[in-house]
Amino acid sequence: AKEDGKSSDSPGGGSKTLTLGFSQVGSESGWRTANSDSVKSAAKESGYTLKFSDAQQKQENQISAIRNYIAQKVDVIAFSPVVVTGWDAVLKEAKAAKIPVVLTDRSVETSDESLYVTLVGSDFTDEGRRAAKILEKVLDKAGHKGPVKIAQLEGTTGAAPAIERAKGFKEVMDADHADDWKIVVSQTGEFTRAGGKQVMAAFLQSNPDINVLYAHNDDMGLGAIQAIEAAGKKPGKDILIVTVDGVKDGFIAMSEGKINAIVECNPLLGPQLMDVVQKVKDGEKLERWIKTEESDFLQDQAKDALPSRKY
Amino acid sequence: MAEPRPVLEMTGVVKEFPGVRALAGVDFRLFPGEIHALIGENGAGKSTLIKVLTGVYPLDGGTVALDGEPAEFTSPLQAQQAGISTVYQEVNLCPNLSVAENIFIGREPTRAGRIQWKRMRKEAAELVDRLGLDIDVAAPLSSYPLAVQQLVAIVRSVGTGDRDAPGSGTKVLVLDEPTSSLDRDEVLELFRLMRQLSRDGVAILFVSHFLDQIYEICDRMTVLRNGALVGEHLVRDLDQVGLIELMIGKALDQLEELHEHQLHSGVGELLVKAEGLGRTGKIAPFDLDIKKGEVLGLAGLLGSGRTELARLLFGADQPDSGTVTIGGKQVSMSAPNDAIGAGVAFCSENRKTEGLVPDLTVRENIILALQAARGWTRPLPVAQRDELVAKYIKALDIRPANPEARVGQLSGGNQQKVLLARWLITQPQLLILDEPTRGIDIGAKTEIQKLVVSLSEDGMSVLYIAAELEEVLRLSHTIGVLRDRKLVARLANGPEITAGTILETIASGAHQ
Amino acid sequence: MTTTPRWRALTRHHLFWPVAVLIALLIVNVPFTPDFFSVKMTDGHLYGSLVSIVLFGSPLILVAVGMTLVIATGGIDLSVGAVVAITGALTCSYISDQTDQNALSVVFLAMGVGLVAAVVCGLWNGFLVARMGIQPIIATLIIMVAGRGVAQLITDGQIITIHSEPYKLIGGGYWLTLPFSIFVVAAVVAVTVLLTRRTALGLLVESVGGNAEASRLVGIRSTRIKIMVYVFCALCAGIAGLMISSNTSAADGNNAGLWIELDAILAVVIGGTALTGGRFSIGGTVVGALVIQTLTTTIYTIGVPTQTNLVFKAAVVIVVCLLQSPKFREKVFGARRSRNLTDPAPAEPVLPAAAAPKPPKTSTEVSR
Amino acid sequence: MTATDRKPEVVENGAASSRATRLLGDRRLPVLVTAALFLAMYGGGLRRYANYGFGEPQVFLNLFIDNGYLLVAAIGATFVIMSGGIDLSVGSMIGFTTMFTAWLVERQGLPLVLVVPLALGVGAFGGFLMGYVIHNFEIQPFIVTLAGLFLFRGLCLVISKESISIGDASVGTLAQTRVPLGVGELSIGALVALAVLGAAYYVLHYTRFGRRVYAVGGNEQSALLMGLPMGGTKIAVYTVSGFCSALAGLLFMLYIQSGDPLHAIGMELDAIAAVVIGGTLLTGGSGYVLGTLFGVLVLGLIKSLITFEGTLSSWWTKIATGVLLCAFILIQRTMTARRKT
Ligand SMILES: Nc1ncnc2c1ncn2[C@@H]1O[C@H](COP(=O)(O)OP(=O)(O)OP(=O)(O)O)[C@@H](O)[C@H]1O
Ligand SMILES: Nc1ncnc2c1ncn2[C@@H]1O[C@H](COP(=O)(O)OP(=O)(O)OP(=O)(O)O)[C@@H](O)[C@H]1O
Ligand SMILES: [Mg+2]
Ligand SMILES: [Mg+2]
Repeated sequence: AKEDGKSSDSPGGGSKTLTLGFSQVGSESGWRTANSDSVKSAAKESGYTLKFSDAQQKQENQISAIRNYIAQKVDVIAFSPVVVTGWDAVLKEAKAAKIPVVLTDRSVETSDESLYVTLVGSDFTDEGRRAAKILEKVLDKAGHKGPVKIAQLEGTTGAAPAIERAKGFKEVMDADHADDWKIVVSQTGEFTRAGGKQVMAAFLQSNPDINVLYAHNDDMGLGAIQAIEAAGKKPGKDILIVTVDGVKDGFIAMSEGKINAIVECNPLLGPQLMDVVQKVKDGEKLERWIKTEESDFLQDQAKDALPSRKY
Repeated sequence: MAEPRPVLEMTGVVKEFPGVRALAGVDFRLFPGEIHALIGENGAGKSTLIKVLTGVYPLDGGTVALDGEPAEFTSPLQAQQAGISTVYQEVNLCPNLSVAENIFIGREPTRAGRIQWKRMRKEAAELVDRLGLDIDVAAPLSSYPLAVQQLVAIVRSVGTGDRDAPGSGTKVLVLDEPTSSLDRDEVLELFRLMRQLSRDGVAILFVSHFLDQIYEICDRMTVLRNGALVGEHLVRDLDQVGLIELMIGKALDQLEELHEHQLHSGVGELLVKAEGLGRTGKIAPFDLDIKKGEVLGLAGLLGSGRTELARLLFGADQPDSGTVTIGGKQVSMSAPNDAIGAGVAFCSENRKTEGLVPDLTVRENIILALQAARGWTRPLPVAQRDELVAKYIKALDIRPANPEARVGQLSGGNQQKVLLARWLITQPQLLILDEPTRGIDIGAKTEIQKLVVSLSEDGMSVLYIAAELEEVLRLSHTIGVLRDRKLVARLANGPEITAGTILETIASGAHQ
Repeated sequence: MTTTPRWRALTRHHLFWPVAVLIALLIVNVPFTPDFFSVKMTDGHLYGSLVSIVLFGSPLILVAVGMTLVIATGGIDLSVGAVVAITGALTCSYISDQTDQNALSVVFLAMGVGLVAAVVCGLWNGFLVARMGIQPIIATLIIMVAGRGVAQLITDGQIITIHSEPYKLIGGGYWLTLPFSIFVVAAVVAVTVLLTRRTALGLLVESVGGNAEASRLVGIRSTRIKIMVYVFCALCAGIAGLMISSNTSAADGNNAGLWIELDAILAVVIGGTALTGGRFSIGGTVVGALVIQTLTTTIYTIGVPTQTNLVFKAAVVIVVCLLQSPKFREKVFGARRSRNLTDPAPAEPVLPAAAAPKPPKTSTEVSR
Repeated sequence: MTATDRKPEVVENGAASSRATRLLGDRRLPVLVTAALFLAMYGGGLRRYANYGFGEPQVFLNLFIDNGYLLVAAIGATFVIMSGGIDLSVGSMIGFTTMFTAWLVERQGLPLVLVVPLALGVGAFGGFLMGYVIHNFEIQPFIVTLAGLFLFRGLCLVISKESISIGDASVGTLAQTRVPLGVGELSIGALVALAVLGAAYYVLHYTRFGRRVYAVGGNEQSALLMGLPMGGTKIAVYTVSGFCSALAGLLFMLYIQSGDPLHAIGMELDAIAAVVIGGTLLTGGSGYVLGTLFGVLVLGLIKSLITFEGTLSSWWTKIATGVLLCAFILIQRTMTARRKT
C-alpha cells in the first residue's frame, strides 16, 4: 500500500480542514464514475479532506464504511445508498455520534426523518415520466401515425433506477396514452451495451413491428442501435429511440440522428454536494431534497449540447 | 446328522456390467463357523460376488438369503447392520482420519452423543495390539504404509460390532485378499484371529491368491472361473494341482518350471550407485550398488523401509542427503522425471492412489509413462502404440483384452498387470518393482516372475520388493536386508541362503 | 418406443443429451417466433435468430473451451471474466489513442497488446496453482477481484468507444456472409482439438486431472502442463474479450464478461466434463455453450417477465442436468432392464459340499 | 521375533528438526498460520492507522458485528466443503431469506416468532432438496447449487422487485441491541454467529455426524464401503448449509433491517474464500471450522483496512483487495509448505 505521510494533520475533527466521508455505491457504470470524479474534484477544490470508499454494490460494505467513518470521527458523512431500505441502525449511530449525514443520488426509507439532513439528487421516477413526455414530442416530430409499439430495455432487475424509470414511464403512459401506446416487449439489458444489443436483436426477431425503443440508459440504447442496424433498419427513423442519462456517446449518437431524445440524469453532483456540506457544517437550514439541475434534449439540441458534455 | 443350515446362501447370482457378464448364475453357501475360500483367476468374479452380496452393486438376478431369510442389501451399511463385515480388496479407508477413527467410525464410543476420544483411542490401541501392531492410533492413516492400512481395515471389520445395537455381532466376515501385502508374521497373526472368530461361530469368506494360505486356514472352497461356478470342495479333498487346473480350466505345467529355475550369472558392470542416500524420519542414509542385469531383492519386515528406499532411488521423495550415480553420471533426484530420464522405472505398490488413472482406458494407462517421457509434442504413432499395447495385453494376459476398457473397471489383479505393462514398455535400465505380484493369480504370478528373469538376462537391472520372502529368494542375485528403516545387510544369494537366514539377519540386525 | 441397438447406442453417446436439449430449446422458440429457423440475407450478410445465437454465443464458447482444459486438470478458473474485461479495455484504449483507428497495423498491435495481457494473467494463475500449489479457486479469485479493478483503471471507469472498422470485424462483422466470429471460434476449437487429440496433451491433461500423484510418478511434468492450460484458458478469454469489445465497438471495464465464468463452467458441465477433472470433451463444451446461449435468447424472445428470468433459467438447468443423469433416467423412466434370468449359463455341474461341512471346531488345527 | 516389538524409532535426526517436521506435518498448521497472519495484519493496521482510531477495541469487535452473517454462512459452507462438495447457493439463499422474511413480516403481517422458524425451515429444506438431488441423481454439486443460486435469486425477484423495509419494532430492537463486553460491545448477530461457531465446532469434532462429514470428504467411495450412511451424510451437509445460509440471511436482515432482491450477490464466493483461507481443502476431508473464523476475519480486516486507508478510488479498492488477498495467500502458503513428498 501507499504511504500516507501526512496522515497526522487531519485525524479527527480537531484540525481546521473539514473531513468528509463519502461512500460510493460502486463503479458499475460510466455514469457512476463521472459521479465519483465529480465528488472528488469538488472536494479538492473546496479544500476538504475526502475519505472516499467504494462499496462494490454491497450495502453491507457501505454500512461498515459508514461505521468506520463514525469511528474516525469525520465531520460530515455523505453516501449514495445502494438500496433505499435498511439504514436506520447505522444512521442512528451517526446521529448519536453527532455526525450529520447527507444523501446523494437517491433517497432512503427511514422511520426517523432526522436521521439525515438532506438529499442531493435526482428522481428516477420523474425521469421515467419525463421520458414518456418527451416521447410524445418525438412522435409528433416524426409525424408518427398509428399504434405505438414500444420495446423497453430495463436496467438491472431489482435496481432502483430500473424499477422507477419503468414506473414513471408507465404512469404517464397509462394516464395519457392508454389506448394507443403499448409496451410489447420488455427485458433487462443489465444497463450494458452488450446486453442492450443482444436483447434488442432477440426483440427484432420476435416482434419485428416494434417502432419505439425506450431504454433505461444510454448504453443499452447504444447497443440496441447496433442491433437495429444489423437487422437492416434505421435507428431514429424506423424505430424511434428515447434513452435516459445523457452520456457523451449518447449525445454523439443523437447528433447522428440515431437517438431521438435523451432525458438527462446528471452525475456531476460534486459542487452541489460540497455546497451543502459547507452549509450543514455552518448549521444552515436546508431543504429536505435538493434536486439536481437536469434537462431533456431532443435531436436538434444535440449538436449544441455535445461540446459541453463532460462524461 | 442333519446338514446344518447355511448362514448365507446365494443362488443363481447374476451380475452384468456393460459388455461383461461378471457373474453368470453363481451359487454360493457359507456355513456358520467355517473358513471358506473363494478362489479364481484374476477377473473371475470374486470381488464382484462380494460386492453384490454386500449391496455395493445391485443384483441382476438370483437370490441371497441370510440365516434362511431372503436378504437383498442396497448399501454396505445395510449389509453391515445385518451382520456381514467386509474388507474389500483395495484398502477402502479414509486416509485423512486417524487410525482410531478409521477403526471406529460409525460406531464411536459416545456418551450423551459426545464422542469419547480418549476411550476410542484406548480401545483402538487394544484392537490393533491384538493383531500384533504397535502404531500410534492417533496419527492419520495416510502416514502408514499400505500394509498397515490393510491391517487397520481388518481390525475395523473384526471390531466389536455395532455398539448401538447390542447382540448384532458379526455373523459373516468377508476378507477380499487381505493378505496381499502382508508379511508372514502379520499373516500368522491374522490367521490366529480368524481361527478364534471361527471358533466363536463366525463364518469367514476368504479370498487369496496364495494357495498355501488357503490350504493352511480354510475348510472348504468355492472355485470360480469366468464368472461361473466350477466347484465347491472340501479343502482336504482337492490338492493344489487339481485346484489350479480347476481354476484355469486346463492342465498346468509351468509352476514346476520356476521352482527349478537357476539364477543366470550374466551380471555386468556397475549401473547404479547410491551413496549416503537418506531422508530424515523415513530411511537412514544407505549405500547401494546395482549392476547391469542384476536382480536385487529387498527383504524386511512390515514398515522396514523397503518402499521408502525405492522411492528415494526414483526421486519420488526428495533425499536429504547423498548422491545417486547412474551409468557413471550423477543424477539429481529432485523429481521422478530426473530418474525416468536416467532410465529408472518405479512400479508402486499402491496401484490405487499412486498408480493408475482410473478414468482412462487400459491403452492410455499403459502408454502413459512412455508418452510422458516423449513429451506432449511427440505422440506415440498410432500403429506403434496399438501394437505395443496389444503385445502386453497378450503377454500379461490382461482381461478383458480390450484396450478401450476403463481401467477402473478392471479386476484388481488385472489392474496390477496394466501397471506392470506401463513400466515394461518403457524398457528402463533399472526397473523397481514394489510388490508387483500383489493380488495377481498364481498363473500370472509365475508369468511375471519369468518375465523378470528374462528381462534381467537381457541386461535390465531389477530392484525387487515382495512381501513373500520365497519370491525374493527365488529371483534375486543379491538380497538387501532392511530393519527399522535402515539397510542392515547385503547378502549374495546362494544355496546356503534361506528364509531362515534372512530372518536371522533381520533379527540380529547385524552388518555384514 | 423403439429400442433398437442403434438407438440405444445413440442415446449412450456422451453428446446425445446435450444435443437433444439444444434442439428442444430451439423448438420451444418456434411458437413465439414463427420464423425462428429462417435465415435471410440482410445488407449482404445472413440474418436470423440462429445467426445471432452463434454470434452472441461465440465469446462464451471460447471461454468455455479454455475452461474445459483447466477443469480437466482438476482446476477451475474464476478469473476469465476479469481477463475478458482487461483485454477489451487494453485493446480499445490503445486503439482509441491512435489517430488512425482504421489502420490494420494499429488494430493488430492493439490486439497483440490485449492478448499479451491475457497471457500474463494466465501465467500468473498458472504460477500460483502449479508452482505455489494454491487451490485453483482461490488462486484465480485474486485476478477475478483485482483484474476488474485493473480493467477499470485502464478505462478510467468509463466506457471507451472506438471507431475502427477492421476491429469491428472480429466480434461484430461478417465475412463470406457469415459472422466473422464463427470463423474465429471454429479456428480456436479446431486448434484446441488438434492440440489435445493430435498430440499427447489431451492424454496428459486427463491423466493429471484423473490422478495427480500417479501422474507425478510417471514423470508427467504437471507443473508445465497446468501452466499451459491456464495460459491457454486466459488466451481464450482474451480472444473472447476482443470479441465482446469489438461487438459493441466499446470497452466496458465494469461489465464486460461479468459472471461469464459461471456460464462457462455451466457449459463445460452440461457438455459432460466432470468438475473433478479427468476426461473432457471439447465438442460437449461447444454444445453446452450453445445451450446456454439459446436459453438466454429464448428468455428474451418468449416474453418471460424479467423478474422470473432466473427462475426460468434455474428450471432449465435443473431439467438438463436431470436428463443427463443416468441415475435419474433409470429411476424415472425405468430404463433398467428387466432382471430376468434368461441364460444362467449352467456350465459345469455344481459339486455339493461333500456331505455336510465338517464340524468346524475340531478340524481347523493347522500344522506348521 | 514377533511383530509387536517393531516400534519405529526415528533414525538419526536432531530433536529440533524432528519438532519442525512434526509441526509441518500437523494438520492444525494452516489454521495457526492463518491466525498468526491475521494478527500480524491487524498489527500492521494498528501501526498505520493508529491515530484514526484503529486501535480502539470496538474496531476489532466491529469485525464480528459486520461479518457475523458471513461467518454463519461460511460455517455452513465449511460443512459442505469438508464433505468434498461445494455450495454456490449461499448468497442467493441469504438474499432470499431477507426478502422472504421482510415480505412475511411487512406485507403479510406475520409475527417475527413465527417467521424466523419458517425462514430457517425453508432454508434447510432448500438445502435438503439440493442435497437430495446431488446424492440421488449423482449430479455434480457445483451445478445443482448453481441452479439453486439462480432459483433463489429468481424467487427473490418474484416476491418483489423492490426492496422491502422492515419497520417491525421487534426487529428494530433486536438489531440495535448491543451487549456490552467491557472494552466494547457486540450485536446480537455477532453473538449468534459465535454461538453457531461453537456449535459447529462441537458437531464436527464430537459427534458421529461430524466425523462422517470428514470421512465422506476424505474418500466418498471408501466411506460408502465402510458402511457409513454416505447419502444421508451428504444430504445432511447441504441441509446444514441451507440452514446456515437462512440463519445468515436472518442475521443479515437484522443487520440491514430490510429485504432486497439484490442483497448478498456473490457472497458465496466470500464464504468459500473464507473457508479456503482458513486452511480447509476444497477437495474435502481436511480443515477446521476455527480456520473459517479466521478466514472471515481476514476478509473483514482487508475491507476495514481499505476503508481506513480511505484514499482509494473504486478500482484501486478492487486492486488493493486482490493484492492483499494475494499477499496473504502467498505468505500463508510459504509458511505451511511442506517439502515436496
Ligand atoms: N464396475 C465395473 N464395471 C465394469 N466391469 C467390471 C466392473 N467391476 C468388475 N468388472 C469386471 O467384472 C469381472 C470380474 O471382476 P472381479 O473384480 O470380480 O474379479 P476378481 O475375481 O476379484 O479378480 P482379482 O483376483 O483380479 O481381484 C472383470 O472382468 C472385470 O473387468
Ligand atoms: N509399526 C509400524 N509398522 C509398520 N510401519 C510403520 C510402523 N510405524 C511406522 N511405520 C511407517 O512405515 C513407513 C516405512 O514403510 P515402508 O512403506 O517403507 O515399508 P515397507 O518395508 O515397504 O513395508 P510394506 O511395503 O510391507 O508396507 C514409515 O514411513 C513409517 O511411517
Ligand atoms: Mg478381486
Ligand atoms: Mg512397501
